[in-house]
Amino acid sequence: MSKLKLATVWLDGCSGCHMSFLDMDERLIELAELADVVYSPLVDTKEFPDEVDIALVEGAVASEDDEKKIRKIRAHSKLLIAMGDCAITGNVPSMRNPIGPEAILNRAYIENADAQPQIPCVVVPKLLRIVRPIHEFVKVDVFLPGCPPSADTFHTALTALVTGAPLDIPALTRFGA
Amino acid sequence: MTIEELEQIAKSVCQENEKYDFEVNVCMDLACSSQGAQQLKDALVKAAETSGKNVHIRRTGCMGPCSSGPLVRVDPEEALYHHVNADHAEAIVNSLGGAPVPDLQCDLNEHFDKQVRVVLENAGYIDPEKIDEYIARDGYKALLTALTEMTPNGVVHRITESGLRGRGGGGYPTGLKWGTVAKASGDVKYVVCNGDEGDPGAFMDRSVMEGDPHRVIEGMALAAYAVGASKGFIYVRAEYPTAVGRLTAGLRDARRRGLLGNNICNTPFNFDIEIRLGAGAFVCGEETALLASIEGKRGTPRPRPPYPAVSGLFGKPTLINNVETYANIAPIVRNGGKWFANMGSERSKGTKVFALTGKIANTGLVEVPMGIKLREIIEVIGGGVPGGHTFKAVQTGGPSGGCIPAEMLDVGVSYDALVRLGSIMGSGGMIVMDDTSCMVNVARFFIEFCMTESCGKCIPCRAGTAQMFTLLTRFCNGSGTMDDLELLESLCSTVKEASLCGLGQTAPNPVLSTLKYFRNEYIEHIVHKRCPAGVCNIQAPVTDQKEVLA
Amino acid sequence: MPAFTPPPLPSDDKRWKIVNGTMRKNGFARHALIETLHTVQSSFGYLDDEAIRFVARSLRVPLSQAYGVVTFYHYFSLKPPGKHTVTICAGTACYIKGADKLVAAAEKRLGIPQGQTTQDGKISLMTARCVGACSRAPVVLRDGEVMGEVTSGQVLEQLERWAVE
Amino acid sequence: MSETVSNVKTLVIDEQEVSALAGQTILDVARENDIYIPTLCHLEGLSNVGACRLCLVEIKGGNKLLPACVTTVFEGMEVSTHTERLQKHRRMILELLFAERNHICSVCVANGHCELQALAQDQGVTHISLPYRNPELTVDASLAQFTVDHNRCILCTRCVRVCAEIEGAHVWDVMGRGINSIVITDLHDNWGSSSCTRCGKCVQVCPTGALFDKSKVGSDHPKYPDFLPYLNLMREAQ
Repeated sequence: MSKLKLATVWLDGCSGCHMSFLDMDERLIELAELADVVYSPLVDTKEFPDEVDIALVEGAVASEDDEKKIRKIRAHSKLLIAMGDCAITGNVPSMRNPIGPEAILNRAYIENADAQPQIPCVVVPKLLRIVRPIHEFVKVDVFLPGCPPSADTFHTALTALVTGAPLDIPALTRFGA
Repeated sequence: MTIEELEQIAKSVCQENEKYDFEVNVCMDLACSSQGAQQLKDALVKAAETSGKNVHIRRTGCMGPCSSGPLVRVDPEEALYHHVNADHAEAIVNSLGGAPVPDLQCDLNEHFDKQVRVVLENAGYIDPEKIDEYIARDGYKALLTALTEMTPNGVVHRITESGLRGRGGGGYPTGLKWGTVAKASGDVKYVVCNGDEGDPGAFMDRSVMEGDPHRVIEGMALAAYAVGASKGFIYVRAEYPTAVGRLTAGLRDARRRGLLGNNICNTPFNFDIEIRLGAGAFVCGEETALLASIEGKRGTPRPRPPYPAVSGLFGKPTLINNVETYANIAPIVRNGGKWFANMGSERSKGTKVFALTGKIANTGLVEVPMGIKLREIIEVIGGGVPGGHTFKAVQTGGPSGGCIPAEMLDVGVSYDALVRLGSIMGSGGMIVMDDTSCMVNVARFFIEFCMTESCGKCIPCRAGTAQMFTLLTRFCNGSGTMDDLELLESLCSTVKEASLCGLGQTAPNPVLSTLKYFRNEYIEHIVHKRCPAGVCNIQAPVTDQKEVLA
Repeated sequence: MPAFTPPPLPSDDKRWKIVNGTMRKNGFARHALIETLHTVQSSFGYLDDEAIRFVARSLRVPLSQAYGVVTFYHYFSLKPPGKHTVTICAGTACYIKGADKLVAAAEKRLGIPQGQTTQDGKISLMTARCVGACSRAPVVLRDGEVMGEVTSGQVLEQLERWAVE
Repeated sequence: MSETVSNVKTLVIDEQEVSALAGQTILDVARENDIYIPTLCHLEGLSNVGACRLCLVEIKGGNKLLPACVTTVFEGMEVSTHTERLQKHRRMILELLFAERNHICSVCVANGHCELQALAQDQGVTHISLPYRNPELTVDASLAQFTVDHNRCILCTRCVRVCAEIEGAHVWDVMGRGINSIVITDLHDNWGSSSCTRCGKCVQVCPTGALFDKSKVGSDHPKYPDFLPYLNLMREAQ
């Protein structure tokens, strides 16, 4: 049996979900026997591969770049897992939604700037007006809430998904867990 | 007051009328007034004085075909003049006794022939502020007869026999409701008249309250006698100042005549009515919300049971009916239940007043026997869609109702038939739409209304209508997806089944009925990003926010 | 327990006596709240905190409950109305006949969203649920007077006339 | 004797035969028999408003769904509490609540002690398919002891009821209507300058992080609403 191709993606989130993923510790070795990590902030691949079996996406869609990425990921992944509250609800990144991106940028780069106050506009991707969960852009197959989902949750869920065993997510985790 | 005294008043009114050679009736309902009916009446009075003719110029309530206003009817010839203004006064007065003024006469025979007037029988014939004119047309006869010759149970029985169903929307059997309140235990009971005509596009109740206020008062008094109440409240929209004025005057006159107050007609029956003003909340048409509002509270509905018949206003057994229901009572008591039951269809008896508006030639008030085909109302009575446009749908039942398409127009109007079509009878608004109306936009309009009028107490209605509005807005601006449509249908189901009161439970109706009959318009908006009626402003190209990749 | 004495009138403005009259007529009963608020609004044109406080105290209605009632009903206004008011009917028949265009035109001309008053206090732009003159749709109330079959042009003309007054 | 007999009703809840006293609600009877029905606006010791609609149940013979918290039992009643139809509506209601305001569980003071959060998990809500509304709402920390965060309020009105019915102060109420409703103190005054008695009952009964005690840190904000039935019992005895 050929190994599954696993990708992990980091959109607008704090990387906590990835940290928690790594907290699987020795169980990662177990996982490595079943799947290859083909794309991830943790590995040195620049382009998202053409064919991925499982994509774990951390973070909300907050910029034009995020939006492009999530559409590409969806197009090239068989199973898309929204990993953690940011990807599922918008969570902390979405706290700017009621007041809009201008207010946030102003506070960060103008009001609180010590020198040369200016809003960065070159190279950095443009922010979307509203930060949204990824399922508002693409179809999501599995939702794994939590901030972050625990290592145990990752282990149980991934094992079930890889082996085809039944998976009861609400029994494992919840929003804010 | 006795029957004899009543007859004496009627006789003196007739004698008074006989002093005149001619009668010129000027419709002074809102539509005609807004086109100079007052100036017209003043000019007629002046012209009559100048001419030296013996003319009785009377202001009346709504005559019906508002789009032809201002209206004038000359009696005894029954010549109806349309689009009359003050300049025509002289010609009209000059014509009295001779041939009618040809240019002004309108041909609305077809419009009137299909109608049967029970509720509106006095509108257009009496001065609404003259109680004696009402009495002269058999007014208060039913009340006095009931008080002196019938038992309260007898009155309930007569209403039950008539088959009358509530005209406010739900169509609950009136006799059954009265019987329940009559049987409820308690010394203090109330009768309440729901005059909070909230459906936008409906003005039947306003016209009745303004054109024939004593009909409502008499109906309420009969109800009070039947159920054993001694206090009544009329809850009227503050947006209807004329109705408030007419009812206030009507109550004052009825008290003066001894038709309200203590020991009415020398019987032990005591009854009086207070007016309570609404303050701009559609949800107060819902009976428990209305009662909360009369109690001076926020108009939020509460779960039923207990029904108001058992625990209503101030916790006492309360009978609530709407204006048109009460307006039907006196004729039923007078003429008998069977007389009423002979009109209408199998399970919907009597007549129904509709406010016919929108894209239709003859807008105004019509009263038709139940069971009449929608097509007859729209094409014959209403005169069809004007301006070379084609009929698309008729919306009945207000924001809680639905849009009925052309292929369903041969259905007879009844409570049950309209529900089967995905709409409701409602209070009687009938808004005609032609090919220039976008049904998605129409659904959005109604949901916006329900969203703004939701009281906010229960979650499905409060947040559900807001979500439905968001999704419908997406369709109208071209950013909606087929996933959104699925979500909308799912929301409709929860809002309909899980909401606390009628407002929420029926709020999805305009969406569901347009989805049922005009689904292709939704698809056009979503898939092809175009509005077939050209109403929605879809800016192409719109980036799909929620594109779904297979 | 000592008998309840209603609070003194807020000032010697005669209109408070009218308000008090409504309450007295209803025996200072709690259920007279909406009736009394109607009297305040028709006497003063709107309801400010002082008025709500006075009515609530007089009828022994909790302040939050009174405020809840005032803000529940759209007929009540917490701000003074403009010198003139244009009310565009937003009922169904008027919508079918293009009332939304009238609202948009008026909003653009006055630079305020519906429900507000211009900064100079001259004109309030309101919408109504339905004034019941549906057969003459679209309907506009010019300082309360019903005008039927109104066009955007007519609305703008009227606003212009008021603006230069 | 006949009277006592007629006072007892037998009914079936989820295929389990149970007995009840006339006048008891379906919810009461279900809880007595350890049959779980989700609730949110209901709280033992306060009046019932039937507003959250989570306790809707199906009654055999009727098409309408009825709230278990206010519907009283009758002889021979057959109640279903967990049909697919009910579950679908319950999930949608929870989704509507999450999308209505800004419930950011991870940074909420009530994380781990929140009834809304627990209900979502309980009903299997793992994401919200409805668009978030993202309203701009205020946080009022003007009172020394407590804070009200409208972002987390679900308008269950427990605070309004406990203040009016138990404390007797009626400082809280709801203003506005529909989607714009919010809870207020007095004339929409700051909580700190309102006529609040500072008793803290509203904080204890609040099911979410909308009302919380400032003296607690992080998300260590368990609520203790169990004082209500006891308080009522003591009062009745007086």
